[in-house]
Amino acid sequence: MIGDVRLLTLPFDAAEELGTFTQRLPQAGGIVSFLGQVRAGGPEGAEVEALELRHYDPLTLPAMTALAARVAGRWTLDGLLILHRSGTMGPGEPIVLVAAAARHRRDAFAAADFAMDHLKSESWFWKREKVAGAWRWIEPRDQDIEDLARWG
Amino acid sequence: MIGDVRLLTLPFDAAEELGTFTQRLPQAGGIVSFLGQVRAGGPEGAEVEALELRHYDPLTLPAMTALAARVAGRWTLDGLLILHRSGTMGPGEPIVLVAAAARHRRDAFAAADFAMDHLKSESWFWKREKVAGAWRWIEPRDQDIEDLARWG
Amino acid sequence: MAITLVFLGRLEDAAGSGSREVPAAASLGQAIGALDPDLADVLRGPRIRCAVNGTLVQGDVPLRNGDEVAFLPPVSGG
Amino acid sequence: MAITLVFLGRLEDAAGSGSREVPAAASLGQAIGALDPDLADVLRGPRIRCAVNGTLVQGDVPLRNGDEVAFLPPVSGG
Repeated sequence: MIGDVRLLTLPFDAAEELGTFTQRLPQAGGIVSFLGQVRAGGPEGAEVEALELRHYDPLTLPAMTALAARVAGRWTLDGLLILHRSGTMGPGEPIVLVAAAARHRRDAFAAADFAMDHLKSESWFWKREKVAGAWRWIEPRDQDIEDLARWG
Repeated sequence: MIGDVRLLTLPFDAAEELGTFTQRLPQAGGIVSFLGQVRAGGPEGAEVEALELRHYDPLTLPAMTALAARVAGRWTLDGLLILHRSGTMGPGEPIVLVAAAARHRRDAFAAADFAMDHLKSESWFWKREKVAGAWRWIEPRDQDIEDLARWG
Repeated sequence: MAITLVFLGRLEDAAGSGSREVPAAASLGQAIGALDPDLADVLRGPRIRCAVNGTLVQGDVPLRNGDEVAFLPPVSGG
Repeated sequence: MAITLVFLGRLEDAAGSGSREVPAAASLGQAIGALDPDLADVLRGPRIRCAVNGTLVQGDVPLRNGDEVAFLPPVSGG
Protein backbone atom coordinates (compact mmCIF):
# COMPACT_ATOMS: atom_id res chain seq x y z
CA MET A 1 0.00 0.00 0.00
CA ILE A 2 1.17 3.52 -0.76
CA GLY A 3 0.94 5.65 2.38
CA ASP A 4 1.63 9.37 2.31
CA VAL A 5 1.15 11.30 5.56
CA ARG A 6 2.41 14.85 5.85
CA LEU A 7 2.06 17.79 8.20
CA LEU A 8 2.44 20.92 6.07
CA THR A 9 3.33 24.39 7.27
CA LEU A 10 2.93 26.05 3.86
CA PRO A 11 -0.04 26.25 1.46
CA PHE A 12 -0.56 23.24 -0.82
CA ASP A 13 -2.39 22.64 -4.07
CA ALA A 14 -5.03 20.02 -3.26
CA ALA A 15 -5.90 19.22 -6.88
CA GLU A 16 -2.25 18.71 -7.76
CA GLU A 17 -1.62 16.53 -4.70
CA LEU A 18 -4.65 14.39 -5.50
CA GLY A 19 -3.60 14.11 -9.13
CA THR A 20 -0.13 12.93 -8.14
CA PHE A 21 -1.56 10.42 -5.66
CA THR A 22 -3.95 9.08 -8.31
CA GLN A 23 -1.23 8.69 -10.91
CA ARG A 24 0.68 6.44 -8.55
CA LEU A 25 -2.36 4.15 -8.21
CA PRO A 26 -3.49 2.89 -11.62
CA GLN A 27 -4.52 -0.40 -10.02
CA ALA A 28 -7.11 1.25 -7.75
CA GLY A 29 -10.62 1.17 -9.10
CA GLY A 30 -11.86 3.97 -6.90
CA ILE A 31 -10.40 6.93 -5.05
CA VAL A 32 -12.41 8.86 -2.49
CA SER A 33 -11.10 12.18 -1.30
CA PHE A 34 -12.11 14.77 1.27
CA LEU A 35 -10.85 18.31 1.00
CA GLY A 36 -11.48 20.66 3.90
CA GLN A 37 -10.87 24.32 3.22
CA VAL A 38 -11.24 27.62 5.05
CA ARG A 39 -14.78 28.73 4.30
CA ALA A 40 -15.14 32.05 2.55
CA GLY A 41 -18.20 33.81 3.99
CA GLY A 42 -19.64 32.87 7.37
CA PRO A 43 -23.09 32.50 8.85
CA GLU A 44 -24.75 35.80 9.78
CA GLY A 45 -22.04 37.73 8.03
CA ALA A 46 -19.36 36.63 10.49
CA GLU A 47 -16.67 36.27 7.83
CA VAL A 48 -13.62 34.36 8.99
CA GLU A 49 -10.70 36.52 7.93
CA ALA A 50 -8.07 33.97 8.84
CA LEU A 51 -7.77 30.62 10.53
CA GLU A 52 -4.78 29.39 12.45
CA LEU A 53 -3.99 25.84 13.35
CA ARG A 54 -1.31 25.15 15.91
CA HIS A 55 0.24 21.76 16.37
CA TYR A 56 2.73 20.24 18.81
CA ASP A 57 5.66 18.65 17.00
CA PRO A 58 6.29 15.73 19.37
CA LEU A 59 2.66 14.56 19.11
CA THR A 60 0.92 15.75 15.96
CA LEU A 61 2.62 13.99 13.05
CA PRO A 62 3.25 10.76 15.02
CA ALA A 63 -0.50 10.59 15.79
CA MET A 64 -1.40 11.23 12.14
CA THR A 65 0.92 8.40 11.12
CA ALA A 66 -0.63 6.11 13.74
CA LEU A 67 -4.12 6.99 12.45
CA ALA A 68 -3.06 6.12 8.89
CA ALA A 69 -1.80 2.73 10.08
CA ARG A 70 -5.10 2.12 11.85
CA VAL A 71 -7.12 2.99 8.72
CA ALA A 72 -4.88 0.82 6.54
CA GLY A 73 -5.39 -2.07 8.94
CA ARG A 74 -9.15 -1.75 8.97
CA TRP A 75 -9.85 -1.59 5.22
CA THR A 76 -8.19 -3.10 2.17
CA LEU A 77 -6.59 -0.12 0.51
CA ASP A 78 -4.21 0.46 -2.34
CA GLY A 79 -3.24 3.89 -1.06
CA LEU A 80 -3.90 6.40 1.69
CA LEU A 81 -3.06 10.10 1.63
CA ILE A 82 -3.35 12.34 4.70
CA LEU A 83 -2.19 15.94 4.37
CA HIS A 84 -2.88 18.47 7.10
CA ARG A 85 -1.91 22.10 7.29
CA SER A 86 -0.61 23.91 10.32
CA GLY A 87 -0.15 27.68 10.52
CA THR A 88 -2.25 30.58 9.32
CA MET A 89 -4.62 30.25 6.36
CA GLY A 90 -6.95 32.58 4.52
CA PRO A 91 -10.45 31.96 3.09
CA GLY A 92 -10.51 29.30 0.39
CA GLU A 93 -7.15 27.80 1.41
CA PRO A 94 -6.98 24.03 1.89
CA ILE A 95 -6.68 22.74 5.46
CA VAL A 96 -6.84 18.99 5.09
CA LEU A 97 -6.83 16.50 2.25
CA VAL A 98 -7.55 12.83 2.81
CA ALA A 99 -7.73 10.33 -0.02
CA ALA A 100 -8.27 6.58 0.08
CA ALA A 101 -7.74 4.38 -2.95
CA ALA A 102 -9.16 0.90 -3.09
CA ARG A 103 -10.26 -1.81 -5.41
CA HIS A 104 -13.75 -1.57 -3.92
CA ARG A 105 -15.69 1.66 -3.70
CA ARG A 106 -17.18 0.99 -0.25
CA ASP A 107 -13.73 0.51 1.30
CA ALA A 108 -12.52 3.81 -0.13
CA PHE A 109 -15.57 5.73 1.13
CA ALA A 110 -15.46 4.21 4.60
CA ALA A 111 -11.70 4.69 5.01
CA ALA A 112 -11.81 8.38 4.02
CA ASP A 113 -14.84 9.00 6.22
CA PHE A 114 -13.25 7.27 9.23
CA ALA A 115 -9.95 9.09 8.75
CA MET A 116 -11.71 12.47 8.66
CA ASP A 117 -13.83 11.78 11.74
CA HIS A 118 -10.71 10.84 13.68
CA LEU A 119 -8.59 13.67 12.34
CA LYS A 120 -11.28 16.15 13.33
CA SER A 121 -11.80 14.93 16.85
CA GLU A 122 -8.60 13.27 17.94
CA SER A 123 -5.65 14.82 16.18
CA TRP A 124 -3.38 17.25 17.95
CA PHE A 125 -4.41 20.55 16.41
CA TRP A 126 -5.75 23.66 18.08
CA LYS A 127 -7.69 26.14 16.00
CA ARG A 128 -8.35 29.81 16.31
CA GLU A 129 -10.23 32.11 14.00
CA LYS A 130 -9.93 35.77 13.25
CA VAL A 131 -13.36 37.39 12.97
CA ALA A 132 -13.83 41.17 12.81
CA GLY A 133 -10.13 41.61 13.56
CA ALA A 134 -10.15 39.54 16.76
CA TRP A 135 -8.68 36.07 17.24
CA ARG A 136 -10.62 33.53 19.28
CA TRP A 137 -9.82 29.91 20.10
CA ILE A 138 -12.33 27.34 18.81
CA GLU A 139 -13.68 24.77 21.26
CA PRO A 140 -14.32 21.21 20.08
CA ARG A 141 -17.77 20.69 18.58
CA ASP A 142 -20.22 18.13 19.97
CA GLN A 143 -20.83 17.07 16.36
CA ASP A 144 -17.25 15.85 16.09
CA ILE A 145 -17.71 13.63 19.14
CA GLU A 146 -20.94 12.24 17.68
CA ASP A 147 -19.26 11.57 14.35
CA LEU A 148 -16.62 9.55 16.15
CA ALA A 149 -19.19 7.45 18.00
CA ARG A 150 -20.42 6.08 14.65
CA TRP A 151 -17.37 3.83 14.36
CA GLY A 152 -17.92 1.96 17.65
CA MET B 1 -26.06 25.59 -5.83
CA ILE B 2 -23.54 24.97 -8.61
CA GLY B 3 -24.53 21.88 -10.58
CA ASP B 4 -22.30 20.47 -13.30
CA VAL B 5 -23.43 17.26 -15.00
CA ARG B 6 -21.72 16.09 -18.15
CA LEU B 7 -21.57 12.97 -20.31
CA LEU B 8 -18.12 12.92 -21.90
CA THR B 9 -17.05 11.02 -24.98
CA LEU B 10 -13.37 11.97 -24.73
CA PRO B 11 -10.78 11.49 -21.95
CA PHE B 12 -10.84 14.02 -19.13
CA ASP B 13 -8.36 15.14 -16.49
CA ALA B 14 -10.01 14.32 -13.17
CA ALA B 15 -7.61 16.36 -11.02
CA GLU B 16 -8.07 19.42 -13.21
CA GLU B 17 -11.87 19.07 -13.23
CA LEU B 18 -11.92 18.72 -9.44
CA GLY B 19 -9.62 21.72 -9.06
CA THR B 20 -11.87 23.87 -11.23
CA PHE B 21 -14.97 22.75 -9.34
CA THR B 22 -13.28 23.52 -6.00
CA GLN B 23 -12.16 26.98 -7.11
CA ARG B 24 -15.78 27.88 -7.83
CA LEU B 25 -16.78 26.93 -4.26
CA PRO B 26 -14.76 28.92 -1.71
CA GLN B 27 -17.79 28.96 0.59
CA ALA B 28 -17.88 25.16 0.91
CA GLY B 29 -16.13 23.82 3.98
CA GLY B 30 -15.76 20.32 2.60
CA ILE B 31 -15.63 18.63 -0.77
CA VAL B 32 -15.90 14.87 -1.13
CA SER B 33 -15.03 13.30 -4.45
CA PHE B 34 -15.12 9.86 -5.94
CA LEU B 35 -13.00 9.00 -8.95
CA GLY B 36 -13.57 5.70 -10.70
CA GLN B 37 -10.92 4.64 -13.16
CA VAL B 38 -10.16 1.66 -15.35
CA ARG B 39 -8.10 -0.64 -13.16
CA ALA B 40 -4.66 -1.49 -14.42
CA GLY B 41 -3.98 -5.13 -13.60
CA GLY B 42 -6.79 -7.57 -12.86
CA PRO B 43 -7.36 -10.42 -10.42
CA GLU B 44 -5.65 -13.67 -11.39
CA GLY B 45 -3.74 -11.96 -14.15
CA ALA B 46 -6.86 -11.16 -16.18
CA GLU B 47 -5.67 -7.74 -17.23
CA VAL B 48 -8.41 -5.57 -18.72
CA GLU B 49 -6.90 -4.21 -21.92
CA ALA B 50 -9.75 -1.84 -22.62
CA LEU B 51 -13.16 -0.98 -21.28
CA GLU B 52 -16.02 0.37 -23.34
CA LEU B 53 -19.09 2.09 -22.02
CA ARG B 54 -22.05 2.57 -24.31
CA HIS B 55 -24.84 4.97 -23.58
CA TYR B 56 -28.17 5.83 -25.20
CA ASP B 57 -28.43 9.52 -25.94
CA PRO B 58 -32.17 9.97 -25.31
CA LEU B 59 -31.91 8.45 -21.82
CA THR B 60 -28.42 8.64 -20.36
CA LEU B 61 -27.70 12.33 -19.78
CA PRO B 62 -31.34 13.16 -18.86
CA ALA B 63 -31.20 10.45 -16.16
CA MET B 64 -27.86 11.75 -14.85
CA THR B 65 -29.36 15.23 -14.61
CA ALA B 66 -32.42 13.84 -12.80
CA LEU B 67 -30.13 12.01 -10.35
CA ALA B 68 -28.24 15.23 -9.65
CA ALA B 69 -31.52 17.00 -8.89
CA ARG B 70 -32.49 14.19 -6.52
CA VAL B 71 -29.15 14.38 -4.68
CA ALA B 72 -29.37 18.17 -4.44
CA GLY B 73 -32.88 17.85 -3.00
CA ARG B 74 -31.84 15.34 -0.35
CA TRP B 75 -28.77 17.09 1.09
CA THR B 76 -27.80 20.70 1.60
CA LEU B 77 -25.04 21.19 -0.93
CA ASP B 78 -23.07 24.10 -2.30
CA GLY B 79 -22.12 22.23 -5.44
CA LEU B 80 -22.46 18.89 -7.19
CA LEU B 81 -20.30 17.60 -10.02
CA ILE B 82 -21.13 14.45 -12.00
CA LEU B 83 -18.92 13.57 -14.96
CA HIS B 84 -19.22 10.23 -16.72
CA ARG B 85 -17.31 8.90 -19.68
CA SER B 86 -18.76 6.99 -22.57
CA GLY B 87 -16.67 5.27 -25.24
CA THR B 88 -13.50 3.21 -25.09
CA MET B 89 -10.97 3.68 -22.28
CA GLY B 90 -7.61 2.16 -21.43
CA PRO B 91 -6.14 1.14 -18.03
CA GLY B 92 -5.77 4.08 -15.64
CA GLU B 93 -8.21 6.32 -17.54
CA PRO B 94 -10.95 8.01 -15.53
CA ILE B 95 -14.50 6.70 -15.97
CA VAL B 96 -16.52 8.70 -13.50
CA LEU B 97 -15.94 11.67 -11.22
CA VAL B 98 -18.49 12.72 -8.63
CA ALA B 99 -17.89 15.57 -6.21
CA ALA B 100 -20.18 17.04 -3.59
CA ALA B 101 -19.39 20.31 -1.83
CA ALA B 102 -21.15 21.24 1.38
CA ARG B 103 -20.86 23.33 4.48
CA HIS B 104 -21.05 20.14 6.56
CA ARG B 105 -18.78 17.18 5.99
CA ARG B 106 -21.44 14.53 6.56
CA ASP B 107 -23.66 15.97 3.82
CA ALA B 108 -20.81 15.92 1.32
CA PHE B 109 -19.88 12.31 2.11
CA ALA B 110 -23.46 11.05 1.98
CA ALA B 111 -24.30 12.90 -1.24
CA ALA B 112 -21.25 11.58 -3.10
CA ASP B 113 -21.82 8.05 -1.80
CA PHE B 114 -25.52 8.11 -2.77
CA ALA B 115 -24.76 9.54 -6.21
CA MET B 116 -22.20 6.80 -6.90
CA ASP B 117 -24.47 3.97 -5.75
CA HIS B 118 -27.21 5.23 -8.06
CA LEU B 119 -24.90 5.94 -10.99
CA LYS B 120 -23.52 2.42 -10.74
CA SER B 121 -26.82 0.59 -10.59
CA GLU B 122 -29.37 2.78 -12.30
CA SER B 123 -27.73 4.90 -14.96
CA TRP B 124 -28.02 4.00 -18.60
CA PHE B 125 -24.59 2.64 -19.38
CA TRP B 126 -23.60 -0.74 -20.72
CA LYS B 127 -20.11 -1.94 -20.16
CA ARG B 128 -17.89 -4.39 -21.97
CA GLU B 129 -14.30 -5.32 -21.29
CA LYS B 130 -11.52 -6.54 -23.51
CA VAL B 131 -9.55 -9.32 -21.84
CA ALA B 132 -6.99 -11.42 -23.71
CA GLY B 133 -8.07 -9.79 -26.96
CA ALA B 134 -11.76 -10.68 -26.61
CA TRP B 135 -14.61 -8.32 -25.73
CA ARG B 136 -17.29 -9.46 -23.30
CA TRP B 137 -20.33 -7.62 -21.96
CA ILE B 138 -20.43 -7.14 -18.19
CA GLU B 139 -23.56 -8.14 -16.31
CA PRO B 140 -24.76 -6.06 -13.36
CA ARG B 141 -23.20 -7.04 -10.04
CA ASP B 142 -25.29 -8.12 -7.06
CA GLN B 143 -23.11 -5.81 -4.96
CA ASP B 144 -24.45 -2.80 -6.85
CA ILE B 145 -28.02 -3.79 -6.02
CA GLU B 146 -27.09 -4.24 -2.35
CA ASP B 147 -25.36 -0.86 -2.30
CA LEU B 148 -28.57 0.74 -3.55
CA ALA B 149 -30.68 -0.91 -0.87
CA ARG B 150 -28.75 1.00 1.81
CA TRP B 151 -30.62 4.19 0.95
CA GLY B 152 -34.16 2.84 1.60
CA MET C 1 -42.65 3.62 -43.85
CA ALA C 2 -40.16 2.35 -41.26
CA ILE C 3 -39.24 2.28 -37.61
CA THR C 4 -35.78 2.14 -36.10
CA LEU C 5 -34.82 -0.52 -33.59
CA VAL C 6 -31.86 0.17 -31.29
CA PHE C 7 -30.11 -2.68 -29.46
CA LEU C 8 -28.10 -1.69 -26.40
CA GLY C 9 -25.38 -3.59 -24.59
CA ARG C 10 -25.26 -7.34 -25.18
CA LEU C 11 -28.43 -7.12 -27.32
CA GLU C 12 -26.22 -5.69 -30.03
CA ASP C 13 -24.50 -9.07 -30.26
CA ALA C 14 -27.83 -10.88 -30.33
CA ALA C 15 -29.13 -8.60 -33.09
CA GLY C 16 -25.91 -8.51 -35.08
CA SER C 17 -25.82 -4.71 -35.11
CA GLY C 18 -26.52 -1.73 -32.86
CA SER C 19 -29.60 -0.67 -34.79
CA ARG C 20 -31.66 -1.49 -37.82
CA GLU C 21 -34.57 -0.11 -39.81
CA VAL C 22 -37.61 -2.37 -40.07
CA PRO C 23 -40.98 -1.93 -41.79
CA ALA C 24 -43.53 0.05 -39.77
CA ALA C 25 -45.60 -2.03 -37.34
CA ALA C 26 -48.80 -1.13 -35.53
CA SER C 27 -47.42 -2.05 -32.11
CA LEU C 28 -44.29 -2.96 -30.22
CA GLY C 29 -45.50 -6.56 -30.03
CA GLN C 30 -45.95 -6.73 -33.78
CA ALA C 31 -42.53 -5.19 -34.42
CA ILE C 32 -40.87 -7.82 -32.20
CA GLY C 33 -42.97 -10.61 -33.72
CA ALA C 34 -41.70 -9.74 -37.19
CA LEU C 35 -38.07 -10.37 -36.18
CA ASP C 36 -36.12 -13.61 -36.28
CA PRO C 37 -37.70 -15.84 -33.57
CA ASP C 38 -34.47 -16.27 -31.59
CA LEU C 39 -33.93 -12.53 -31.41
CA ALA C 40 -37.61 -11.96 -30.59
CA ASP C 41 -37.31 -14.38 -27.64
CA VAL C 42 -34.31 -12.50 -26.29
CA LEU C 43 -36.09 -9.13 -26.61
CA ARG C 44 -39.15 -10.49 -24.76
CA GLY C 45 -36.92 -11.47 -21.80
CA PRO C 46 -38.17 -10.34 -18.37
CA ARG C 47 -35.19 -8.03 -17.71
CA ILE C 48 -35.30 -6.24 -21.07
CA ARG C 49 -36.86 -2.79 -20.93
CA CYS C 50 -38.07 -0.73 -23.86
CA ALA C 51 -38.10 2.94 -24.69
CA VAL C 52 -40.05 4.53 -27.54
CA ASN C 53 -38.59 7.81 -28.72
CA GLY C 54 -36.61 8.11 -25.49
CA THR C 55 -39.50 7.36 -23.12
CA LEU C 56 -39.62 4.11 -21.16
CA VAL C 57 -42.72 2.03 -21.90
CA GLN C 58 -44.23 -1.03 -20.27
CA GLY C 59 -46.04 -3.86 -22.04
CA ASP C 60 -47.31 -3.54 -25.58
CA VAL C 61 -47.74 -0.04 -26.96
CA PRO C 62 -48.82 1.30 -30.36
CA LEU C 63 -46.09 2.48 -32.73
CA ARG C 64 -46.10 5.10 -35.45
CA ASN C 65 -44.07 5.49 -38.57
CA GLY C 66 -40.65 6.95 -37.78
CA ASP C 67 -40.60 5.80 -34.14
CA GLU C 68 -37.31 4.80 -32.54
CA VAL C 69 -37.62 1.75 -30.30
CA ALA C 70 -34.72 1.00 -27.96
CA PHE C 71 -34.21 -2.37 -26.25
CA LEU C 72 -32.38 -1.97 -22.95
CA PRO C 73 -30.80 -4.87 -21.05
CA PRO C 74 -29.83 -4.44 -17.38
CA VAL C 75 -27.30 -1.65 -17.00
CA SER C 76 -23.75 -2.31 -15.87
CA GLY C 77 -22.24 1.11 -15.92
CA GLY C 78 -19.79 3.25 -14.04
CA MET D 1 18.48 23.60 36.23
CA ALA D 2 15.21 24.21 34.39
CA ILE D 3 12.22 22.58 32.69
CA THR D 4 10.25 23.92 29.76
CA LEU D 5 6.47 24.33 29.94
CA VAL D 6 4.55 24.44 26.65
CA PHE D 7 1.01 25.84 26.54
CA LEU D 8 -1.10 24.78 23.58
CA GLY D 9 -4.25 26.35 22.18
CA ARG D 10 -6.16 28.62 24.51
CA LEU D 11 -3.74 27.81 27.32
CA GLU D 12 -1.29 30.12 25.58
CA ASP D 13 -3.61 33.03 26.37
CA ALA D 14 -3.97 31.88 29.99
CA ALA D 15 -0.18 31.61 30.37
CA GLY D 16 0.65 34.76 28.45
CA SER D 17 3.03 32.92 26.11
CA GLY D 18 3.37 29.65 24.23
CA SER D 19 6.14 28.37 26.42
CA ARG D 20 8.36 29.33 29.32
CA GLU D 21 11.34 28.02 31.25
CA VAL D 22 10.79 27.42 34.93
CA PRO D 23 13.10 26.15 37.67
CA ALA D 24 13.37 22.35 37.85
CA ALA D 25 10.72 20.64 39.99
CA ALA D 26 10.64 17.10 41.32
CA SER D 27 7.20 16.35 39.91
CA LEU D 28 4.53 17.63 37.56
CA GLY D 29 2.39 18.58 40.53
CA GLN D 30 5.20 20.64 42.04
CA ALA D 31 5.88 22.37 38.73
CA ILE D 32 2.22 23.39 38.44
CA GLY D 33 2.06 24.39 42.10
CA ALA D 34 4.94 26.82 41.62
CA LEU D 35 2.98 28.78 38.99
CA ASP D 36 0.60 31.68 39.47
CA PRO D 37 -2.47 30.18 41.27
CA ASP D 38 -4.94 31.24 38.53
CA LEU D 39 -2.86 29.58 35.84
CA ALA D 40 -2.31 26.51 38.02
CA ASP D 41 -6.08 26.15 38.43
CA VAL D 42 -6.56 26.25 34.67
CA LEU D 43 -3.83 23.66 34.10
CA ARG D 44 -5.41 21.34 36.70
CA GLY D 45 -8.74 21.42 34.76
CA PRO D 46 -10.30 17.99 34.09
CA ARG D 47 -10.01 18.32 30.31
CA ILE D 48 -6.36 19.35 30.24
CA ARG D 49 -3.95 16.57 29.31
CA CYS D 50 -0.20 16.57 29.79
CA ALA D 51 2.72 15.20 27.86
CA VAL D 52 6.27 14.91 29.16
CA ASN D 53 8.92 14.85 26.43
CA GLY D 54 6.21 14.00 23.86
CA THR D 55 4.62 11.16 25.82
CA LEU D 56 1.15 11.55 27.31
CA VAL D 57 1.07 11.10 31.08
CA GLN D 58 -1.72 10.72 33.60
CA GLY D 59 -1.75 12.08 37.14
CA ASP D 60 1.36 13.26 38.88
CA VAL D 61 4.69 12.08 37.50
CA PRO D 62 8.30 12.79 38.45
CA LEU D 63 10.20 15.32 36.37
CA ARG D 64 13.86 15.63 35.56
CA ASN D 65 16.02 18.58 34.70
CA GLY D 66 15.57 19.49 31.01
CA ASP D 67 12.13 17.91 30.63
CA GLU D 68 9.57 19.49 28.32
CA VAL D 69 6.05 19.47 29.76
CA ALA D 70 3.18 20.26 27.39
CA PHE D 71 -0.30 21.22 28.54
CA LEU D 72 -2.91 20.17 26.01
CA PRO D 73 -6.50 21.47 26.04
CA PRO D 74 -9.19 19.63 24.02
CA VAL D 75 -8.27 19.59 20.35
CA SER D 76 -10.33 21.46 17.78
CA GLY D 77 -8.51 20.74 14.57
CA GLY D 78 -9.12 20.05 10.94
